Amino acid sequence: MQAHATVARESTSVPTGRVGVWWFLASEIAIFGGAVACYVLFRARYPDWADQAARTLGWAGAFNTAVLLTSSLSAVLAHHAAVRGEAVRASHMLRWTAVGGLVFLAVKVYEYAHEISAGLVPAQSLFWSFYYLLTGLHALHVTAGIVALLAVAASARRGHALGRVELVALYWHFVDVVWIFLFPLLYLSS
Amino acid sequence: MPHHLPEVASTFAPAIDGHIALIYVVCGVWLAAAEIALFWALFRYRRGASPRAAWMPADGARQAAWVLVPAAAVLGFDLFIEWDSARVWAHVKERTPRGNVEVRMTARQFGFDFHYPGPDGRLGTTDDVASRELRVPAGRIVRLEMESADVVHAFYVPELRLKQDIVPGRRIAAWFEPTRPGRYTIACAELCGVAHSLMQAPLLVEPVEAWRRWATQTGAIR
Amino acid sequence: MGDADGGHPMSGPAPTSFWRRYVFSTDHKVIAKQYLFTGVAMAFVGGLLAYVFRSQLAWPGEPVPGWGPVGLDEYNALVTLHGMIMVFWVAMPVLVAGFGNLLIPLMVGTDDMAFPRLNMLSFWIFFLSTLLVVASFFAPGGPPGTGWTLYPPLSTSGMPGAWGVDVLVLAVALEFAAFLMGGINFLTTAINKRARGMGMWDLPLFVWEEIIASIVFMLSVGPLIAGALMLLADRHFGTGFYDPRAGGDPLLFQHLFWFFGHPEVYVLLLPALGIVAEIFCAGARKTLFGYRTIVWATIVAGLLSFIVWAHHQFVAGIDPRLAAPFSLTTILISVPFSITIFALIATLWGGSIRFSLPLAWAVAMVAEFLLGGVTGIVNGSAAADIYVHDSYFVVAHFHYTLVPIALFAPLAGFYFWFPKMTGRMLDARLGLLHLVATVVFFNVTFLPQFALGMMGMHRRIANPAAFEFLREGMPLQELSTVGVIGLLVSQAPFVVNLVWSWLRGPVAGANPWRATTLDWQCPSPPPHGNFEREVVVRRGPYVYSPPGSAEDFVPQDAPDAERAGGGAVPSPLVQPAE
Amino acid sequence: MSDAHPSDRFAVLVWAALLAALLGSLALGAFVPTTMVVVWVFAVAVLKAGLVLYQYMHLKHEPRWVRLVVFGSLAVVAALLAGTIDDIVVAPGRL
Repeated sequence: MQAHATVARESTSVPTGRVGVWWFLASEIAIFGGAVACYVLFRARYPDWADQAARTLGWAGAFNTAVLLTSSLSAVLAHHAAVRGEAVRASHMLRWTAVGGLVFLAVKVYEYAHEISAGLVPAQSLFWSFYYLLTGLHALHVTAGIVALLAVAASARRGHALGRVELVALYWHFVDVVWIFLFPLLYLSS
Repeated sequence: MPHHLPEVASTFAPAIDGHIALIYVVCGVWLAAAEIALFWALFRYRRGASPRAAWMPADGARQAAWVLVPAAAVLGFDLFIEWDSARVWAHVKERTPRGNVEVRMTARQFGFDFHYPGPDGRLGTTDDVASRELRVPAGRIVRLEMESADVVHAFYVPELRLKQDIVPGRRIAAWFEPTRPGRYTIACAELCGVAHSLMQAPLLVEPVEAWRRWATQTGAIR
Repeated sequence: MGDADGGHPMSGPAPTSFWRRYVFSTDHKVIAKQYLFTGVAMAFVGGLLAYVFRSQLAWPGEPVPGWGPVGLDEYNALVTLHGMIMVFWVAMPVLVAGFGNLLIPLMVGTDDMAFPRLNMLSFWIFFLSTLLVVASFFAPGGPPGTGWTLYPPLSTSGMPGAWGVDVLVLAVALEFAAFLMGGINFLTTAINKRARGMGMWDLPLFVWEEIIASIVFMLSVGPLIAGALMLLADRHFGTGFYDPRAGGDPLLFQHLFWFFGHPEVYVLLLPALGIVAEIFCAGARKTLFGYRTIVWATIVAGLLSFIVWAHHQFVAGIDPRLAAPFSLTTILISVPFSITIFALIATLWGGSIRFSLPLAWAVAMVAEFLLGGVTGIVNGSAAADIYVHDSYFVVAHFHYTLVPIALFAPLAGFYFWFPKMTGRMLDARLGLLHLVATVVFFNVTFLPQFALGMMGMHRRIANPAAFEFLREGMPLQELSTVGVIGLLVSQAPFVVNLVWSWLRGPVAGANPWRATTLDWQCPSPPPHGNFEREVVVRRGPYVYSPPGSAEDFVPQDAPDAERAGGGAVPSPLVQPAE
Repeated sequence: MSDAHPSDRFAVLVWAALLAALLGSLALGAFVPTTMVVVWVFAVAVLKAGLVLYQYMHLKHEPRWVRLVVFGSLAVVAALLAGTIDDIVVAPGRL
């Protein structure tokens, strides 16, 4: 017996997809917030970590921040295109955002290689344990973001589910905001 | 009123027992009141005696007061308990007076090692006397400085009403003043591995003269 | 922005294949049953573990019938997994996911959860975590023996089983992921898929409790997920987050664990209170007393629950000066919950109470939970905690709170909503036998543990007789063990009743308890898509016995004209402005 | 809804402001990290995060309860920090 399908209702002014993403970002804030809080506590306990932080590649961190900020811009342009119904442009912009993510990961891989070859592995000291924990967890989120961006770009190209462009853009901005705090915490405090 | 409590063997044990008794009284009254209200409502307003339920419209201030007033009373009693608790806690935990007897203890997986200051009267020197048993005088303040060699352990003696976990990487102090000579058991109250169930050490409380004779004879103190 | 793709298309045509209907189903009712049965099955596993280690406690060294001798490391593992399974694989799935999935869409008058596929994914990730936690029994190097609290350095040293801790931490991490997805679904559905005319203040209290529980869980679990990653890193990558020699601090994990641990027990308490509230109103035929007062008290309690955690650590090595603030917030949080309990009792006051099994179970829950609540004050007060910390008084306290929460409340909910789930009534005689036996053996099991706690028995010891000050407590140990065995055996009438009634129980109509909330305004069992017509809500959730009305209840979505004697029913709550 | 979305040009302006802030924090990074400098660096970071949140994520146009969700989860993390500072930073009795 097929029940009469009640109309898709939205009780608040915020579309259902976006309500879900905001709650998802809230739980992510709690996870990253918890990890960053532990790092900040230990930075306060061991002021001498500043000279260990000096061994991070400051220019790489700065460049990566610029890359993520730029890819946030392309994410917004993708969202604006989706709002205007320009499916192809939205999909195109999402791909540029994903490219930004890949550049970010490439720079990260270079950084890790440089640091590991210099013996700065997670077990080297507690600062480096936190460095790999925070940047590693962030890099995982960037990777997941790239996959999501490409998936939504593919479906957006056919004009399907343009609403998802905004949702994946929201997630990408969150990943950018996390890096905005990780950069000064890990790199600049030298 | 608290039941099954072991005998009292330290100066602050009565304070802790008294505080527990205070909570039993206050909470006992509230528990009885709530249980009676619950079961009396069930009986008094059963369908037979009350064919139609009362109509209580939207919860205005008056209706809320029925619940907020008792809750305010609960808050009042809670704050009173909290005040008494803070007083006892400060006495037992927030200060560790200089002890007539200073002993350093290292807890490790599955045993307690005690170190007396030794003839030079100072802890941490080469002449410290080690012992597997904590032997202390009655009527004197004993100050313990505790460390752990591996995982989290705990120093716990029921008759002293004293419990203190020991976290590796920290030196944690505790004090007690035993009142009754006798043999007691120190147990580890924090799960510390396979043989946690067997981890214990003897605590011997002796009259002062007997203890001093033993201590000077073994060179445990100056 | 086009609404076509913004709003989710209504649940499509009903699935036909066996796999789509019962196994990989996106229907919230099927997912609810999957969670409930996994939870009930794990409850028997957890219960059998308790039988084994309680037998060891009562008769130390004797081989336990059905298990054999219990070694020291085995004992630690049994206790660890009993704790883990009962909290994460029984209480959470049954209370939060089982009843949440079953009732939220029905109570808000919609067809399904906001993200059906995410809902299905959350169950199967949870199912994987269930397999993993059972697998941790047989992990190389033995099952984990660190206590469900997994305190480092014990949990980060190789001692207690090489892989046991890792498999367990992975299982818990997957379980957290499943409940994060579930939480997002619950929140989005309750916020955005309410029926037309249903304001937030027209939600049944159960939905409010699930919303607040989901938020508290979601925000408190974050730091522990980071903590678990650090724990795994310490075990495998030689990092020193919790190793004092490397500059880390074991207390960090304790803080992260209990920052999650205490809100977690409120995440379990809130749905239980929601179930009791629904049953009290239907049983007493009376409007819930102080609906908004309870909702605000629960919100305040949810906020307070984030700043009470260190009462688990008064004597665990934290700075003694920290005890005062946390002891104060712990004692303060008893106030909002006493408001809720008083309001529930006040709901019965002035009612017209019909005896029924759900009501009997709900009353048993409140009566027993009260004892659990007041003994919480003993643990919450720092001074008393010096003696009772890590003692069996604490064990008795949290069983007097968690068993009413995770056994009595779900059983009350089960007897209440079984007719809605299956269209059949459960047998009252078997139900009463099950109720009396369970309540009696519950008290026989845990009252002696209060005494053992006061006597000084400390936790997680396999052989109490090895301690001179516990020898005279051995008869109490045996009494408690007899209680556990009785508790397990007294579940038999329930299982019989469950199976027999599902197949041949008397047919229950759409609304056997004559309740007002929307979950009772659709057929039993609800079809795929729940409601046959569009639901329009016209009044608050608990319009029972309004003056001048022949019927003693008016459903939330009943049209105004339908009431005998005409005239709009005076809604006890705000008439939703639409 | 579509009028609430600023034009692409405005988004580029915000992007430029973000890059400028980044250069600002780099410049600050060159100084000896006194507490003032650290405070300034984090002020810039908060400014950048604010720009992305309010402009790019349209938090400005969202109803109040969405802002409550975001800042509520930050408050929870702050509660964790406040409760553990004494034990982890000061860590009395630390060897």
